Amino acid sequence: MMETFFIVAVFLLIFMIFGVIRIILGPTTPDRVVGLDTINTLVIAAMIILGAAYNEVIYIDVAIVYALLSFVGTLYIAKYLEGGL
Amino acid sequence: MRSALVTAVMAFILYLILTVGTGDILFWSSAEIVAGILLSIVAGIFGRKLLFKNEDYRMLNPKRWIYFIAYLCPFLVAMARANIDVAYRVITGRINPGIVKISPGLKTDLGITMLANSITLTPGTLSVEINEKTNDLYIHWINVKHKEPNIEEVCNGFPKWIRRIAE
Amino acid sequence: MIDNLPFIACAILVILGLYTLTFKRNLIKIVIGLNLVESGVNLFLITLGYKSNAVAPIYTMAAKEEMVLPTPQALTLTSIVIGLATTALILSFTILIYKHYKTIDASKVRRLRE
Amino acid sequence: MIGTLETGYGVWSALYWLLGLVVLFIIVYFIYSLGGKTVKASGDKGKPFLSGNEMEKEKIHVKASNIYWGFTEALKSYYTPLKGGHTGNINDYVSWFVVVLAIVLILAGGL
Amino acid sequence: MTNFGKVISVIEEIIQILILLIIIATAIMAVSFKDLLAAVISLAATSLLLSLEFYILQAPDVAIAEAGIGAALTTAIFILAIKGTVRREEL
Amino acid sequence: MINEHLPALIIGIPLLAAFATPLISKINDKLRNIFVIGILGATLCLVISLAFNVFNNGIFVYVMGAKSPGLTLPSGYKMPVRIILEVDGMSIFMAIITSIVSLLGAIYSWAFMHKETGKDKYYTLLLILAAGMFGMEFTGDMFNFFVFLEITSIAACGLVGFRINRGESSEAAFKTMVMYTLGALFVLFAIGILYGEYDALNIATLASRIRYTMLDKIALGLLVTGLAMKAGAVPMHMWVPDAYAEAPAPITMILVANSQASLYGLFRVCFTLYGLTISTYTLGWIIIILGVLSMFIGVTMALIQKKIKRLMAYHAISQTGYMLLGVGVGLAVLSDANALNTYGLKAMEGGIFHIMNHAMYKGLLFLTAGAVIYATGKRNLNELGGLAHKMKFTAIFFIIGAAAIAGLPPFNGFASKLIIYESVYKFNPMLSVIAMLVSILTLASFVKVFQSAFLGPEIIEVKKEPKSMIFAMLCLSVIIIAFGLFPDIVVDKIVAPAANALVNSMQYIAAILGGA
Amino acid sequence: MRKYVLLAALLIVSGFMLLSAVDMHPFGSPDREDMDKYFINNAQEEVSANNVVTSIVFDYRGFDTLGEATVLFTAVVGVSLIFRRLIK
Amino acid sequence: MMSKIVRTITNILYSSILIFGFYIIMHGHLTPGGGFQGGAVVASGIALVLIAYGYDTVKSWMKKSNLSVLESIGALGFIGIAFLGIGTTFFYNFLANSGGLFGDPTVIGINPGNLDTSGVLPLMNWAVGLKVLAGLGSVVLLMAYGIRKGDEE
Amino acid sequence: MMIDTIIYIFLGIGVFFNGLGSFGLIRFPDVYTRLHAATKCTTFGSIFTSLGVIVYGFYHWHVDSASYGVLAIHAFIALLALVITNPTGAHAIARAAHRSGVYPKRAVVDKLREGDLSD
Repeated sequence: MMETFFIVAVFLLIFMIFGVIRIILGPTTPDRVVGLDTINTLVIAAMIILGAAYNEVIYIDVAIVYALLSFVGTLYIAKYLEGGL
Repeated sequence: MRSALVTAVMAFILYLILTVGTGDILFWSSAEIVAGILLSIVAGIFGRKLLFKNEDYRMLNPKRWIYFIAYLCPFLVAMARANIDVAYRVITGRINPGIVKISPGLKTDLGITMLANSITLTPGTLSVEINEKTNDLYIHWINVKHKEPNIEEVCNGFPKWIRRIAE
Repeated sequence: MIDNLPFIACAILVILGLYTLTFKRNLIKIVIGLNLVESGVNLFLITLGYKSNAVAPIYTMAAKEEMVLPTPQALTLTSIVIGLATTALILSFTILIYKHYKTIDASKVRRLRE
Repeated sequence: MIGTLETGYGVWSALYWLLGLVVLFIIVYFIYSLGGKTVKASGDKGKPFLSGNEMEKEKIHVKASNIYWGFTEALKSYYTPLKGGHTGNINDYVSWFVVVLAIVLILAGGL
Repeated sequence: MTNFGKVISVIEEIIQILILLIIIATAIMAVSFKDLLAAVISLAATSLLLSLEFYILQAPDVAIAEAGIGAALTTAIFILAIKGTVRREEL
Repeated sequence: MINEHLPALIIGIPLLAAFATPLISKINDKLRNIFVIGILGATLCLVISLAFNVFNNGIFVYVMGAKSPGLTLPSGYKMPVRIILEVDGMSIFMAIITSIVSLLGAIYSWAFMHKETGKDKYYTLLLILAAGMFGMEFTGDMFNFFVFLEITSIAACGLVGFRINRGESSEAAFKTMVMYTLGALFVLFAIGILYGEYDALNIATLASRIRYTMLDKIALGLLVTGLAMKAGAVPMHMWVPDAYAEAPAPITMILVANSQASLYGLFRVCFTLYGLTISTYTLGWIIIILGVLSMFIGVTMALIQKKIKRLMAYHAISQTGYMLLGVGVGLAVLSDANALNTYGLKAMEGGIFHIMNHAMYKGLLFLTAGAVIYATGKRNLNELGGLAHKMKFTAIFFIIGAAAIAGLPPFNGFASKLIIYESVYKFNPMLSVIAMLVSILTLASFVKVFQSAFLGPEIIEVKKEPKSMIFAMLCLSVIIIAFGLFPDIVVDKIVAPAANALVNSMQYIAAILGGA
Repeated sequence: MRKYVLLAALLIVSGFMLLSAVDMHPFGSPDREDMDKYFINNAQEEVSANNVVTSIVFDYRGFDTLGEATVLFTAVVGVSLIFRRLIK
Repeated sequence: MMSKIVRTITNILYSSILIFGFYIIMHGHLTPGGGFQGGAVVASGIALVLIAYGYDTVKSWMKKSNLSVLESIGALGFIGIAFLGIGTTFFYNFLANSGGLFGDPTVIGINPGNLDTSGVLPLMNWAVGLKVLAGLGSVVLLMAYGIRKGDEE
Repeated sequence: MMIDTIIYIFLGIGVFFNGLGSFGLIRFPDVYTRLHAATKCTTFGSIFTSLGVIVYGFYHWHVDSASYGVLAIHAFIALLALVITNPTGAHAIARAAHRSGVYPKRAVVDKLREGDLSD
């Protein structure tokens, strides 16, 4: 079971590279934010998976914090792009 | 005052879920419960201006929550269909995008938010903008069939469900 | 060689930060460079304390007995908060500089010289 | 003895020095008092003279940048690169730090 | 059993290498972008992955701190500063 | 009872007061000023009583959070695990300087900052700066040292940028902040290397374990460069004139003490941490070269300055060179017992004595410059003139300070410079000649300041200087004259123990590890 | 000219940094761990906390944490100093 | 002021973030987290409300001066607890294993842990948490204020 | 073993959709279509990977010890937070993109540009 979780995590990390490529290429800034958002989601998924892989309950708290707070950063960038603030 | 209390109760429930399995009073230890009550009162006082800003307590009705759980079933089915649809489009690259406008006719903030998020998560649609006064949604649709679509086409009958849940 | 890859990554982060500090003229870029140096140092500290096949030094529901070294984690915690404090202060100064000079180019922000 | 500082070569005592200074001052005052007391610095004698013209107050005062003008002029080849080094650019500040760091690392590493 | 543990450690090493590569890539991007907003986005990605690296190095305390401070607050402060100044690097 | 806790109280009370100051400011401004001055005065008393304790009983060790304040190593462990404050002669010497300077700075600020807004924050930062310097000087733990380094950095930069209506002020604060943070980060990197190798953070434990591998050399290089930068050694000095010139005058005085606290850190690293295991000849020469460069370039740059405080800031760099030179000579001959006894120790005494003298007269000079700026509102020397007509006291204090910094007898600068000249001459005559030349150039540049600012006809309007400012300057002048007249007492009672504490690093280690 | 000298210096510094990285103990197996062993073994007994990191942060090295809190306090005071009003 | 959807989600998330941050602070001695982390989480919640509702609305809800008072109180609490230990030493953990508040001894070994242990650690966690949440929250508020000031003048 | 198969299936679906989303991020032509891929597919995939963990936790709660139950509950809360925040973030980005002047490419119709939205 454990190695399955690890392999899934490796896959998620490989998918993160796509997000990074989008940040590099992204012609406009919103494209880059989309890339960041994707990486965020994948990191949260990876954290949950790795928490199960290590059999450590308390690690999942990190994923919760991340899920709640990565939103804040995205919102700030979005607000800047809107021209408000 | 009332909003603070309701917020505190909801915060307390969340706290209990977070600390499950710490003791033997059901699932919780006594210290945990005391701390939870104190903390949720504080959270209620500081969060009272947001969660029930309009003194709108209709979500406290348990019937609406049962509806909400029932709503999850068609929602998940639609979501799965959406993902298969998007998968198809990712692989073939066949898209026909555009931004259309719908008027779901929902009154409450929660209702329109729920609808917008549901739309974002389902068939090839993404809520881009909202008209603050009339609650009209502008939706980016990955496969535009009509330029003036009716609501059913875009949102799979979600508004009916949401009207029952949130209004 | 591959064993020490995390250490090498820390060194690369520090060097990248130094490069930014020396060659980039934008003040906010300079702050970004400082942040990179700080990230490198933090990663270095955490990497120092890692032991393979060990768990975090928390006894609550740990799965194994072996634990990684806890001191670097405490130090890094301190270091992260210090980094945030410096970043906040330095960015405030940048805003103020822009208000007075109408530019944040380091080669133009130099009324003080000689 | 209080006030005596041993420096390795010899000793230094500020009190003795002060005593000497006082004695010297008394001698100087004595010589000064021997002179005539009739000359007073009032009237036109006290004013700076420049071709008989009255001068503005600001002109009398020697500006700070004019003092040691000759010195800086003579050492121009020293001062020009030194002034050029102090650019006020933050990149240069960090660059000097990096250069010194490199030199010190080489020196300390080869220790 | 030993074989099993070996597989896991190899996979862990692969994870490490991937994360470190992405960290360095995003850091290089943060340095090289002319658009400061893009640089800040890259910096946010760097600190995000740094947090995951801390997580894998068995430091959940630090990972939470880095998540809360690095991802949310530092980005917010940088964005506020860019709003207070200018967005392009050359100006 | 209270005697046992002195080091912790000296750091803790200013911090407690700093946290309370924003609350007290809400009540009354005057009350807050009295509170701050009272706290700093109480700290001075505590420092003096601790000084008596240290000079009589030797090294004072205080363990944070242990079951008893004295030294308790965990049973079976020959190493400390908690944070230890370790106060020896050098630490207490620096603490005396810090407490005097910060008390006088607070007194001077009463009138000087009267018209400004944001005074509550100003006093808070001042107290934190003082507490941070005490922490740097007392701590016996590397990471703790880094934390206090950062505290002083941030507080100092906040104060440098105090005048937010001047763009130059923000610019100076930004530059200073970048340099400070960078230096501190490299110090942290070095601490990380040391920790990774020896799994200890206590200075004494590390010193007893260092084997001098390649990693140790790298750590040494990083530490020396980072701390020398913060002390303001040429060619990493460029932030110094910016920061010193733009900060309010009392803060500049405290910033001088802050730079000297980093200098203390540099000496602590060189002597205690690495002094046991290596021949320090090369290290000593590195520091000597830094010192000579600082002396010469500082003074020649000062000669051509037009702003009064910038000129004095360059002199501060130049005087830092003397300290580096004196102590560097001691470091270079540390392993050679014969040379150490004949002139090395004497050179170190000169350098260390110069630290104290420098803090006093440079503080006095900055305060007079502050008084000039307060009275006229002008910073440029070209616009000043004839101030001596109205500001008689300031003029007298300026003469005292200028004579002291130029090394004219019988002021204190002469005493320390004399020791440095004579002992350095035995080490290398060339260095001594350079030092004397620098002294002459210093006198020349202060003659320029005095002539252009104080002499000549009255050409600008001048305000009278308030009493609290005069009082602070008077205290410093009295100290300068007293030190100049009785240098032997100071050298024997305070300076010699400090120099001995630096040289005898075995003693420092034995206080923690017991015998070793 | 400036650029090349600077690049050379950066290269030297990076060389030493990489040297320190390579010279450091192998990743995942620290050389000595006596101080940390003490913390791991005794934290539960002495401080009675399950989280060893927290017991280090607040008990064994509490003074560092005080310093850190001071740093944050200082930064906040500094920021509020910068954005204060100049006229009362 | 962002769109209605974001604001509604902010309403829902804010109290969750608040109680979650409190949970992290409260369980600092048992699970990963503590004063700094929890404070940072709550401060992020304040930043979220700031971005969703705009500076003016937030300013009418909470005053900066209140936050600075809170910060001072947190810092004073922390150093006060440190001073309370001065009967033995500065920073002495005088409550641990004493049987009073938070004074239960913990079970040695791997166990879920009891909230009522570890002496002054929870109190210090709370002091630091208050300090950090007030400090970081006021940093964000102050910077939002600082970039606006240019527009008014 | 039945439960293991279910977990494998869940994880497989999750990885597939995550990969698809990331791939779509590269493949699609403009911001809005990329957002379709990024939010929908990755959220869906993450739901399934997390569901795998939740099923794993609940199963072992039944079999082994109570701590696995806590794992499942916390994973569920993380999942909930993810599901709430992700579409909102997507909406914010899309709105910001449209307001900052990035319009959909190859669009058949753009009611928002034509419309008279006064805000």
